[in-house]
Amino acid sequence: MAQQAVTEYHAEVHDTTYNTSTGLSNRKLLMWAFLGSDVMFFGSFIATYLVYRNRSLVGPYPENIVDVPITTISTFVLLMSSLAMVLALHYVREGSKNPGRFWIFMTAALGLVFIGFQVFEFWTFVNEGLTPRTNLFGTTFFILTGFHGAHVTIGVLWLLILLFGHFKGTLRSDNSLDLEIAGLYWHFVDIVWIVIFTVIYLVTANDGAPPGAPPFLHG
Amino acid sequence: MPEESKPSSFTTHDGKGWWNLPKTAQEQPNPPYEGPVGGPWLRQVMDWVTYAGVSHASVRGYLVIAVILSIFTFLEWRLFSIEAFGDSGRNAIMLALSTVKFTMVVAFFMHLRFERKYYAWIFGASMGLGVGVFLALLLLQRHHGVG
Amino acid sequence: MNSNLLPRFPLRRPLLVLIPAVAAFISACATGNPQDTFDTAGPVAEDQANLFKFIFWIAIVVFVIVEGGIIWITLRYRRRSDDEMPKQTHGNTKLELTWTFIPALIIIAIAIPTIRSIWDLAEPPSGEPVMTVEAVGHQWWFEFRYPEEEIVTANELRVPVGKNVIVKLQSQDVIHSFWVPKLFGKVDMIPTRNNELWFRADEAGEFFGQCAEFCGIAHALMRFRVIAQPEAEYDAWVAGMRRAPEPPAAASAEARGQTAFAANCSSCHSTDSYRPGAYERELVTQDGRWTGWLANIEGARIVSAPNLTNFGIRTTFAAGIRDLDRATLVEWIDDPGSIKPGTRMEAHAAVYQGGDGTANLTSAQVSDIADYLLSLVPGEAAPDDSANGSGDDSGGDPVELGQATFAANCTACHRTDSERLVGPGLAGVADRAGSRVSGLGVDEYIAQSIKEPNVYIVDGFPPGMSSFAHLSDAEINGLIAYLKTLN
Amino acid sequence: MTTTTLTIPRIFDRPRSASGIWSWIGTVDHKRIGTLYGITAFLWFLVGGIEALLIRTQLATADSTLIDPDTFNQLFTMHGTTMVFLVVMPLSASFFNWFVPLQIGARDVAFPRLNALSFWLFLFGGLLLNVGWFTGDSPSGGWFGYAPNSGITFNTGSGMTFWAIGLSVLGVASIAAGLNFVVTIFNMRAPGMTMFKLPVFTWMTLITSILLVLAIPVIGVALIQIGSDRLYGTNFYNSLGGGDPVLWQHMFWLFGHPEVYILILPAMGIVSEIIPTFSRKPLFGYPFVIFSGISIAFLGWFVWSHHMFTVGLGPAATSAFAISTMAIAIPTGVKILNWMATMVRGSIQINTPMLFAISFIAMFTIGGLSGVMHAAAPSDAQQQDTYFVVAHFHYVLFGGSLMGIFSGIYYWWPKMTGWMLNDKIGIVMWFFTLLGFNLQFAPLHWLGLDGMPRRIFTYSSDQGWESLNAIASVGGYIIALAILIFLFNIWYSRRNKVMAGNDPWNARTLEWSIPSPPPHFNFAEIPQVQYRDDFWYQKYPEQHEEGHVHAIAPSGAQDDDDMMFDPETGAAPSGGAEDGHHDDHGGHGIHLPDMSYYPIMLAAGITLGMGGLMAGNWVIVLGGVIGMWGLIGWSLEPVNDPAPDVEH
Repeated sequence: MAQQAVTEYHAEVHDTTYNTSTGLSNRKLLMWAFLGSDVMFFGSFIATYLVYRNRSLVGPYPENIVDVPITTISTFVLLMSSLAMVLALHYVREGSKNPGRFWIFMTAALGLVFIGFQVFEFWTFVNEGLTPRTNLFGTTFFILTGFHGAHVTIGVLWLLILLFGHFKGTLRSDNSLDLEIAGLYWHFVDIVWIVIFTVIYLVTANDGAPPGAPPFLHG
Repeated sequence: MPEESKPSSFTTHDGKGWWNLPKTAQEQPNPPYEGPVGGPWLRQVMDWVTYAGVSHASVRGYLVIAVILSIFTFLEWRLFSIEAFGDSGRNAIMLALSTVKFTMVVAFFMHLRFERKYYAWIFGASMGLGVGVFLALLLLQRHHGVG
Repeated sequence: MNSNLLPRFPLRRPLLVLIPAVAAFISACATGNPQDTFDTAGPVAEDQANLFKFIFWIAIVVFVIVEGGIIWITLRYRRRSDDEMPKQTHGNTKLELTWTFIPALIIIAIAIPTIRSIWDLAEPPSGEPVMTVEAVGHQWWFEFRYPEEEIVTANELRVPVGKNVIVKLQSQDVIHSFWVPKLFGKVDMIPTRNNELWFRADEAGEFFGQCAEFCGIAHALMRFRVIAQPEAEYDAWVAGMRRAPEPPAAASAEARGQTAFAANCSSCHSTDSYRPGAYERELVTQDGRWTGWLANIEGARIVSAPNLTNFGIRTTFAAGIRDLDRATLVEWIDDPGSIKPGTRMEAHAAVYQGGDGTANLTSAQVSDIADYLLSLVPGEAAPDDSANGSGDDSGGDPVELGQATFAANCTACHRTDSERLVGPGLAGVADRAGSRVSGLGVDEYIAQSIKEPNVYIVDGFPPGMSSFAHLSDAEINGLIAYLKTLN
Repeated sequence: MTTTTLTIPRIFDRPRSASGIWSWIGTVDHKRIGTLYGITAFLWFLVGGIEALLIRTQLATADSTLIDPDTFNQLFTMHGTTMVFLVVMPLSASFFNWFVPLQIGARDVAFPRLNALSFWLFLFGGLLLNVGWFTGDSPSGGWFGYAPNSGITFNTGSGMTFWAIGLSVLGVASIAAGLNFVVTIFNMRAPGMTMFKLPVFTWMTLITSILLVLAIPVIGVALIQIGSDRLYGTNFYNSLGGGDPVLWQHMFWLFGHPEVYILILPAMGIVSEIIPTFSRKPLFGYPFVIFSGISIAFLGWFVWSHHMFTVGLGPAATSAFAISTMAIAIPTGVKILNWMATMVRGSIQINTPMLFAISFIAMFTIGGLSGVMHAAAPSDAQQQDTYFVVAHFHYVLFGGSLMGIFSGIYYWWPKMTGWMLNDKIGIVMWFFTLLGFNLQFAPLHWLGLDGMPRRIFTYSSDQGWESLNAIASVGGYIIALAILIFLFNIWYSRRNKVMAGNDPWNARTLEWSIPSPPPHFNFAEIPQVQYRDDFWYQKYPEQHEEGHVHAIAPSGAQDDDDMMFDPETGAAPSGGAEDGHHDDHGGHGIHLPDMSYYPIMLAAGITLGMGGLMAGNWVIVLGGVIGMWGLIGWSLEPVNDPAPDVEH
């Protein structure tokens, strides 16, 4: 088995070496550099959220409306879509047609389910009186999660286009780099959500009215 | 850097597109990345999880990672409602758990564990800079003591 | 580097002359202009200027070495023949490390006094007496409040010489910056934040200040003065600000001006903050004017405005951009926008609406108002607890007394028709008052609203009115009688 | 292996014109894009310059009523925004585009179509920013846009919204360009060119690009926030809703300070090329210069609050930022001393580019010294928001960046056009630039110390500021004269062409080893690099301390008749370099990316989509349709058409 692994290693490395100064693919390097840029993008939004934590002048405050269990489920869904993504890449690389298609589809589908959760959450919040204009929590919450949702949406569209390409035969094992790059983006969206889930839901979900602000009354 | 090739042979373009550089010693792949943390026991674990030396993990490896991620998410949910930790204790636990999740996704699903170190440098440096800068910002804002 | 080259330095002699020349030039820098940062009059500005001068001298040395070096190198090593080929030196690690460390040492030399100065200036020296004033930035004027003396004034901050003054900085709208170059460097006035600075004026004088943070259209015209006076003069000013001006003689220009002012200006400008309790009331009213403006920016007819109590003793007006004289004041009242573009007075006050931006007043009225304003100087009378001569209480028509009391106390927030200012228009109040609170009749309800205004709040109005319980019974009864006549 | 490509119906054919306007609209050639950047940015430079002249005219006398305050606010807002985002950054980008691929021995950047997209977004974003001059409602909240003054409550016009949207579009352009150059410099270097053999200009481009990629997202988020405050009534910087105006300042300067280095590092790279060339010596202490560039870029992230010393950070934070700010002076000083040491014992040729480069060092030093004065927070309390600051950053941005850029224009002009700019006229221009610049900005130091605040549309005569302001305004007109001389020089030199040849300056880097202007494919053969300043040691092998170099000519194309150019038109040889994907010229088999309309379509789509936030929903829909069309077309369009063999 060890012997086999070594052979596989050489094959893999050969496959993924490009005629560039570093031997790295231009496009993959681009995607990683873009993710570095996106770190600063989400970092700014998350920092804004944390700066404005506990500074809303009126309710609803997080403790009034944030629902941790439901979001745990949607977090799990997004994590599983990441698993589907690596499996999709694995099978597409391997050249297994149907498993490849299935897992690309699953990734996109789980992404859609996640968006569904988010739409449901937004709808609930608006019904309970929290809009982006209501207070600082609403402003920062909707913009942060909204932009994450936009990233997921773009990812879903990208995956669907790749799925279409897989049916058409333009996505094959020899250019699985296309899928790998989409995968990097998808996983990045996942890890951003891990951070957002922690920050908004696990750390600040119990925040109530700051001193001096009126309590929020349901109803 | 790899040893420079002899200047005697001036390589011509191989005709495969403008982005392809001529074949020289430059394009030899860097040594495969040996992981962010060393130690033989860890390498054994990694070998088991990933068939060390491959450019990505196995299906089994991915499944193991996914199970761990799920367990951590479940733990987060369960621990969240325990009052006994207090606010700061709970926050510390949550941050620790999600750091592990974050690292696992980056290392395994995003293959950073198996990739050339360039990628890890790019991403790690951006993360480091972002965390540093925004922590400084949060500290400054806390100092202002508004709210 | 190349120390053996220095003796051959061709510009050595001119340079030796240059250094004292530069020094003379720099010392001539203190121009004595009104906002000169070198011509300091207090410890804060002096410290800041000294730190600057210290760094400046280091910078001059570096400047002379680098610039002289550049010129010298360029001349010395200019190409003399086309085929000369200098030695290809790639660097010298020792040399480079040296000139990494030398700047580092210079920086440390600069950093130490800087850090010391930062901490020294953070707070006034402990153990010395301090007084506190509040400065509020508005677009585009400064409001000054003396919480201990209960004085509100605008655009002229009077302080005693030699006393440490803590200024608490607030802003009602956008970010302004509070700066009197001869006394202290600037600190921003930021809404939602409470900054403060301290300063001391060591000599008497009038010091120019100016808003230093871009704050909109009239940013350039947002100036003010700090007037430092010997303790006794300052105390006299404080006492004066607690005294009412002499009431104008009947049928005089001032009296006509007072009427015109009450009708057209008094909903934004208070002139009576010498009264006890007026300080808190002015703060509440000012906030009310401001929030009212915010709630309806397009249509607002009231906006926060400078307090004009004892206006006649000011030396400047219009945020320190004009000396106070009658001709300029007339011009200002008639068309403020021509002196200060963008001013909120012209944009919002009812009296400027509907025409070309000039006041809807006859020139005689404008002139009367100017006369009235200039007549607002502290009178001889001791501080008087009641409004408009409590001696008149016993006799006279209660409605007349009520009307006078209303003009003096209420017009800042209430109109006599049905239009809302800060508070509701009071036309027809008698018809409404009886049904507001069960168990209270018309008179009782109005009396309660005057004495304890926040017990019952009509929907849609801010709980902003302060108590007028200090009015005499006769005045309150007069008010009630007067209000009942409004329809 | 053959590739199956999706065939999609084409509405219009792939562009093929080698000349005329369509050849520019569809171009993906890095040199043409560089030219587009340069011309566009220069036009904005004229616009920004006229704005500056109006400002100086207004301030020349006390109590001037020439310009009303609102217009004045629009003028200084747009002057700042234009000069930073539409002039200095894209002029640098013009040099990046032109010379990074040439210096590293590449045929194009890594992503040619992305490169075109960056340019079009820059152009359209700039137009969005300037829409206000036609609607009469330009941005008037300052280029720094401090909230809440820039919020909808206090700035009710549409100007600041267009400002936020326009800058966002420019931000996308900058990030795309930054990513492109990061990848290009990492991945497209000629064989043998290790990172520490890169020309310094390329190094500074790399550092600048990394800063762009990391800093622009921060301002992007801030712009989204203030834009949504203005458009949708959110509370980010609305103090009534609890928003904190100081957070805007943090976000703005978190971007803004790295931005300062984005503006200056390219100029530092340019003079690091020019000074060695005209001193005939290698750059003194190359690694020190590189590492000081890197440390400037890194430290630049942790000094932002020195722009905010007056907001009341408290003494601890103020001390920390004072020290970190001063620390930046160290690597900067190292660079200056290294440039000087390069000139020492050199053979300094005095000509226009060198004079500009030397002026860069001299003027930038002054700006650096006044920068250290700002780092001292207590004395900065007197200087913040005064004309002293205006003087400081104009010494850095004009005396630094623009001097460096003009030096670069004179230096690289022959490479870009094939003919020389007249040196005598150039020296006259340099003289007037330096004179006018110092007359214009040196007095501002004194004005600032004399208490004159920035951004005031007038000042009264009792302040004593008239004479210095008058001198400054005269200086402004002299600068304008210098720019006119520059335009005259172009016209004159074009009429009396002196052809440049490959290497008019006896320069050191690879771009001088190929014809001027360079052929479409840059290098007929990708050079093999052995040393830093490789081209120099090919010319002077005996100069290398190791005493040997490879004996191969830098480019085989030089002596090849087939590769000669028509210098009049700059057109490609008849062999067909323009359609370089044919295999039939010179046997080199060079595949270059084909032209494409999709970048401009996508850029138009993005711009319309964002501009539609102001103009109306139908514009958003229109932009969406055009953008999606561009994006899908782009994805399905092969880089080379007809599809060549791809990588495997």
